[in-house]
Amino acid sequence: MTSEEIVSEIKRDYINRLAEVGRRIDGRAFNEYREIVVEKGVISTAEGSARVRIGGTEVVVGVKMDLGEPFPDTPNMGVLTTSAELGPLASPTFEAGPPDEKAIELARVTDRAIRESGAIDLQRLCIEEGNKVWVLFLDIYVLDYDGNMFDAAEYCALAALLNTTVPASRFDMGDDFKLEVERYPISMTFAKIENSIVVDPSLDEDNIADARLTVSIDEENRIRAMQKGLSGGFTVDEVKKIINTAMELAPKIRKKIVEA
Amino acid sequence: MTSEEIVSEIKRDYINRLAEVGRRIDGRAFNEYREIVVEKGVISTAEGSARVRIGGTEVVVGVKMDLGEPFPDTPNMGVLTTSAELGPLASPTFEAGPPDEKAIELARVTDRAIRESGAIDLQRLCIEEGNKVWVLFLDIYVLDYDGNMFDAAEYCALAALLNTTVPASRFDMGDDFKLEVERYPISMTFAKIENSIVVDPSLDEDNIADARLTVSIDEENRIRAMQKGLSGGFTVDEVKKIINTAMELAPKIRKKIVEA
Amino acid sequence: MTSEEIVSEIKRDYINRLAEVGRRIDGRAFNEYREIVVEKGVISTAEGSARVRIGGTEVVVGVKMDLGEPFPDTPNMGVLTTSAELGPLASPTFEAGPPDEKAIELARVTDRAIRESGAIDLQRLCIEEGNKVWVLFLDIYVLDYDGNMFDAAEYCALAALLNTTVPASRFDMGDDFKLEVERYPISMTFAKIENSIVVDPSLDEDNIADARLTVSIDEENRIRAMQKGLSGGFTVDEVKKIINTAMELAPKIRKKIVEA
Amino acid sequence: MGIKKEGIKLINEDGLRIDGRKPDELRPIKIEAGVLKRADGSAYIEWGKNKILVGVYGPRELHPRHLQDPTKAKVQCRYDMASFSVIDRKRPGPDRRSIEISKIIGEALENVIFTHQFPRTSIDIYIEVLEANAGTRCAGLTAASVALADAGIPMKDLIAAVSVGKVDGEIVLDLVKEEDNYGEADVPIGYVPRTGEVVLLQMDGDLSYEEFEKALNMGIEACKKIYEMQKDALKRKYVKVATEIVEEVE
Amino acid sequence: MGIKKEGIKLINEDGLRIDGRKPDELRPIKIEAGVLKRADGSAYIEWGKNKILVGVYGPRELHPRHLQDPTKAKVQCRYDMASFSVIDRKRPGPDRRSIEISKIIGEALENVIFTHQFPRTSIDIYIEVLEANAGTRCAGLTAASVALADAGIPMKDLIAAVSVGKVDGEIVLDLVKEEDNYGEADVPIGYVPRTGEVVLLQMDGDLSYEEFEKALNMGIEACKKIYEMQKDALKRKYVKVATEIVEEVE
Amino acid sequence: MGIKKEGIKLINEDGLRIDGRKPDELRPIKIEAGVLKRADGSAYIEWGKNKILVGVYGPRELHPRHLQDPTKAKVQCRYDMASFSVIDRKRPGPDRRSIEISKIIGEALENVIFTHQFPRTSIDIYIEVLEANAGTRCAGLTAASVALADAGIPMKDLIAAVSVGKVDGEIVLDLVKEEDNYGEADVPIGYVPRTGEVVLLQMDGDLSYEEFEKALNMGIEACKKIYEMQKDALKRKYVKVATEIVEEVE
Repeated sequence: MTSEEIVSEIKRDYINRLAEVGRRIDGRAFNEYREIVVEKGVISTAEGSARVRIGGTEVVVGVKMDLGEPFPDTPNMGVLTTSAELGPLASPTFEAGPPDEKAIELARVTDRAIRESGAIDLQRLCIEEGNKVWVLFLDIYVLDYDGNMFDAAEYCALAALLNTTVPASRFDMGDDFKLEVERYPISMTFAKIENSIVVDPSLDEDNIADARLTVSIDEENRIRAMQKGLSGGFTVDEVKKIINTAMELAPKIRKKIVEA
Repeated sequence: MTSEEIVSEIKRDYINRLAEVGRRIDGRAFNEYREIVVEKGVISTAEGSARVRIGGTEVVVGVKMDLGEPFPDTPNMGVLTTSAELGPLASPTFEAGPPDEKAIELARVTDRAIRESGAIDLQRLCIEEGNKVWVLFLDIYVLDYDGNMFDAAEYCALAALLNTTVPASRFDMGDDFKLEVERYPISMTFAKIENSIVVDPSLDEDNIADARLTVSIDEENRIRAMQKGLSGGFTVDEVKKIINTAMELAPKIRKKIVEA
Repeated sequence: MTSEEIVSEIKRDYINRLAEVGRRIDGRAFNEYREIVVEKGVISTAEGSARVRIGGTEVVVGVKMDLGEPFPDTPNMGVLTTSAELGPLASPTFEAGPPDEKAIELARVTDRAIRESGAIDLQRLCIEEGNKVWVLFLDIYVLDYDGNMFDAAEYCALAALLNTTVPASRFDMGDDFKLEVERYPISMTFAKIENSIVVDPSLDEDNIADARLTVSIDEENRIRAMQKGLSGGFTVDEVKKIINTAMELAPKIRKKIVEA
Repeated sequence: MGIKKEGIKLINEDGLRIDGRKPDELRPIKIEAGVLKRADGSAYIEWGKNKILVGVYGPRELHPRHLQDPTKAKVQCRYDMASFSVIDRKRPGPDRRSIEISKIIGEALENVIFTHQFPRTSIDIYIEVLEANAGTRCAGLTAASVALADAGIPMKDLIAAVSVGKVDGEIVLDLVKEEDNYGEADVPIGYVPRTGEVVLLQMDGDLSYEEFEKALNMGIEACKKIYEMQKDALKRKYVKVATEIVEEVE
Repeated sequence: MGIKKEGIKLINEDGLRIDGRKPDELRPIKIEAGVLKRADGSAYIEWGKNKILVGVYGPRELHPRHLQDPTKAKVQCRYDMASFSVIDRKRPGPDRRSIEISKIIGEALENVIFTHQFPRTSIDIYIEVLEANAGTRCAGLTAASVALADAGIPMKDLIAAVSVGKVDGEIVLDLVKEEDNYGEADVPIGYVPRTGEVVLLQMDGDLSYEEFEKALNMGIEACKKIYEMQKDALKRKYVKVATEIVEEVE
Repeated sequence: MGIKKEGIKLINEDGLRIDGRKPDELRPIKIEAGVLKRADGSAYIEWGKNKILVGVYGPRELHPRHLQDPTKAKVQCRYDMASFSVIDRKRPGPDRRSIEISKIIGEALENVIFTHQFPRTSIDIYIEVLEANAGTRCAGLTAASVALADAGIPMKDLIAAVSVGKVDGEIVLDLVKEEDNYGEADVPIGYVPRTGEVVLLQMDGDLSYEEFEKALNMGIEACKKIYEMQKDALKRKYVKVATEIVEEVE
């Protein structure tokens, strides 16, 4: 065993013993988020942007738009493209290079929360059916990884969209206009550590979690996306309890993001 | 020496001693193929498809077609594109990843047997000279590798082409029509192991072969393609003997593939 | 320490001791180039080509031209694209594969010397504003690396351009015509080894150099490009002295390249 | 979930779906174990029009060495779609979708494998989709479990998987392609019958809490049926092997 | 250097530049040290409209092992521009320009790091440009020096860097984007105040010897001012840390 | 083999080919050994309009170590065409054609190298085609043999190689580009004179048994001539080296 593994083993024991008595390593309640800080409009070269911090985790999202062609099977819809970069400055375990499976999962999970909730009405981004549409690039940069990057990325993506102005004049397509955001999906991530389930896992909790479940809830309390991760499993009751907790937590977080 | 190398060494000796007395490790004659099983039309999403087994080697080929532009130097010809994937499930020595030199050689040797024999009249795949042609993708997937994948791939490619319907209606180009196959090239692969030459090498034979020669013969007994592999050499007499044997074996194999 | 490192250490000491008494390992003066051999028109498939040797370093540059679209921000200018291949035959330390940071730096430094000096008037390579322009590929192949590839590449690029005929007739664009070269930038590379500075570093000098400075001077004695490399630093006086030396050396080298 | 097209009716007045199934009815499923010669374990599944082949290798030494885990085997999964498995040809090789699916299937399978028995090794699962018609990740996971068992790799149970969805406002089992394209939600579920745990769970679309609950229950009930088919496939394989041995001995 | 467009005047009759600065005036610069939680050292710089974040890791063991240098640490730098940092979206990942810049910044930083104290390790500097407006390589190098110091890596000095250029025939300090696009020369300079050495130097455009000399001097004078800002940033960081410690103790 | 264009006549009424050669006549061939300073061995060949440079390194330690063969040297060949070696510019770097050619040339060369004398090493052959006009794989293999000998690598013989083809219905030696494009068959042959073995053999097109036999014989006869040129090139090199040594001693 390396010293790192021993520390991890000790930490795991400690976190588990705390959990048995209903406590978390940083003193939070099981259903309590760390402080969430949202800042919009941080990048002036972007069509829309935001910076979100959840505890020590920091994400920046920039929206860029360009003209392009629609996909053949959706000729009357704009194109939404989501990417995620796990910057090597964000964690000693992130490596420079093309997006790996972790970055791809983050991009796709964030994309689904936005896309499947209908946050953006892609039909409004169609300019000329079958020929010309707006392409919206939603690029997520994780800059500091201190646990729970799924939620930070999703809040930041939503905030950046809320901040986006379609740069029509730059492309000789008339006046610029605000991008309309139709739905406000909020993702909430839960980690299962032995027999306890915590929301917004910190880095230590993320590192030792057995299972992870991310649930996205819209403003009508409907489920819009879910993603289970890691090798652990959830019982049916655990899944239901998680969804109920998510439905309780979503409104307050949504308010913070919308009003930032 | 690793235990694997020792086994290989012992096997080599054993195969060589058998060869001296005119026998092969699996009891076949030197010019005898393992059982060949051909099944056409196995994939309904493909324009044409086939599955071929030679002994334990299994290959699936699917044909897909699309509209595209011709190459500038052949403005009145369709485009044939052949690829091969050595699936990592097919052998413990195949690795996931982009095609390596073995896969590329397999694709190119199969492509030449089909192309150089004129099996497909590419001019018939021209729709509008210089502008619009059919692109035919011939994709070879090796699923189980038990020796002699060159022949399995070529038979499977030919069988898939024989099974192909050009999907004209899907592209608003009129009625679907059968792809015409003009020539029936049959590839036969020979392995030289010390001083004996065997056709259709099994996995053990492939592994210890000194040299390999693949010969493609068409239905008029003309040579259409050849490919020598591995570091061993052939004498001129050996090359001639191989071609003669190939010419003897081809008709029976061709019949099996055409009539499947 | 490996034996290689020990040799390198000994060589370094030797070169430094020589430098203290004003000498270089191959007997040259500090401001003396090795023999420069320039040959133009060596590749008949290229629009223009040259081979340059500086001592044992050998570079071939070929110019290829094609029709293409201009960049959106320079609609009335042709496109110049420079690449460099450090062939693995050129040095035991060069590896096969896509251009690494050394090859990219070589290509970009050569490109800047040519481009920033206005050696080619890219506006003359415009055929139809915003639509159709000549694309000029300047491809540098380093074939033998014996020190100072920056200068060899730049001389060879300039010589190849001086040898270039625009292949208009091949593209049905009228008669072929000579590419006009408007400026004759000459790059000169200096290496700092401990406290001495030498021009045209040999391989041994390149290997132990602390810092490198390449300066490009045009025929009106104006500075057109510079690139400092390696981790060592130059004092302001050293930089000035290098530029002065470069200005002295440039005319003779330019003559050799232009008249070859 | 795609865009609902006007006028497309996915459930008819008799409550039947476009392929004639009832809402909680599975497509026909055929599983065969031990179909490949070279792989340590293998399985072939036909699930509706899906055709999927799985080969398993391992436990085997993991290269390069610095990726080895000294405490357990590394479960590596590669889900791949053949270029001709879909109507619009797919470029060979992994895309973002297949990389994500490989990751979540691999994580699910790690749940049931006794990885700690094989430190420093890898267990490699290769899923090749030869023909696709919605539900390939669940079919692939189902077949992969059988292939792992066929390879003799110690497992605490098999995983059965199925997708549940919402179509024309109704919760239905095991979506076919048109339902996936024009439906309102899709919930792939991977379930371990012996522990009652959900080990694969994704969802996209639009579901109320009650709808989700119904979907989850419907999926788990179906997984129990699929589980029986998986065990049957393994039994048939062992009977076949045993018969062959007996025949050889005789 | 781009093509000078007719009619674009970059310096007005009062001798002021398009953003109102005098020829030898820097844009506003804000440097903050220790802004990231995970990195061993970090810095954030706002320089005009440039916004750049730098994280440093190391000295740490270098993998794979055969890349280790038994005599010193390997200084590895990665300069990256975020896709949204420029008006025309940049594809994520390295291009040829960023690979060259990474190389020359890394070489410059190696000058000031006591690499021989840490054989077989790597010191990794990650520069992320969040918003760009000319001069990012100099701003990045300036911030990277602060981040290295913040990481506690032994250095002989900080590097201060700035670009000097020629615009409308005049030598001016610290080009803004329009000046970079339509100016006549650009000279990025990295300077080590303690040794008086130039460790980063590039140039493109058209300069006489006298113009270059003036540019070099102007750049070095500016570097001395930037150096003070770098030291201030580090001081503020240590005061802040010290205050926190005191507060914790109380 | 390309498509025969109507009206193109590749052999005239006198039985001569478009470049004036007789059917069994080689193009002019010039081989020079020892042309590179850094490579352990090298050769340059001009064969008609083909211009090819070969550099050889090795035997040298093979990295990474797990690729080493404990019983013999690994022969690694890289055949590369310069971007400007053909009329339509080729993207730099390997394509599928050059990967296949690299493989078969490397396999052929392995035949003649005493690889078992150098376990755990690699012998690297780099073939750079500077100008191409049909027959580059044979010219490259011919030159590579000389470069290996120049490197002092123990070999049982040189390999001589040439292409034979069919043009306007006739078997002809050493195809030029137009013959390759519009001819009816192409048979590249690599031959080891001392053992009489064919170590490289490919064919595409349309040949009867008798035609193939004729082509093979014609190719082998030509290889014997090329073999003499190879030996000459090596002799010239050693005479030159010897002369230089003598001169140095004097």
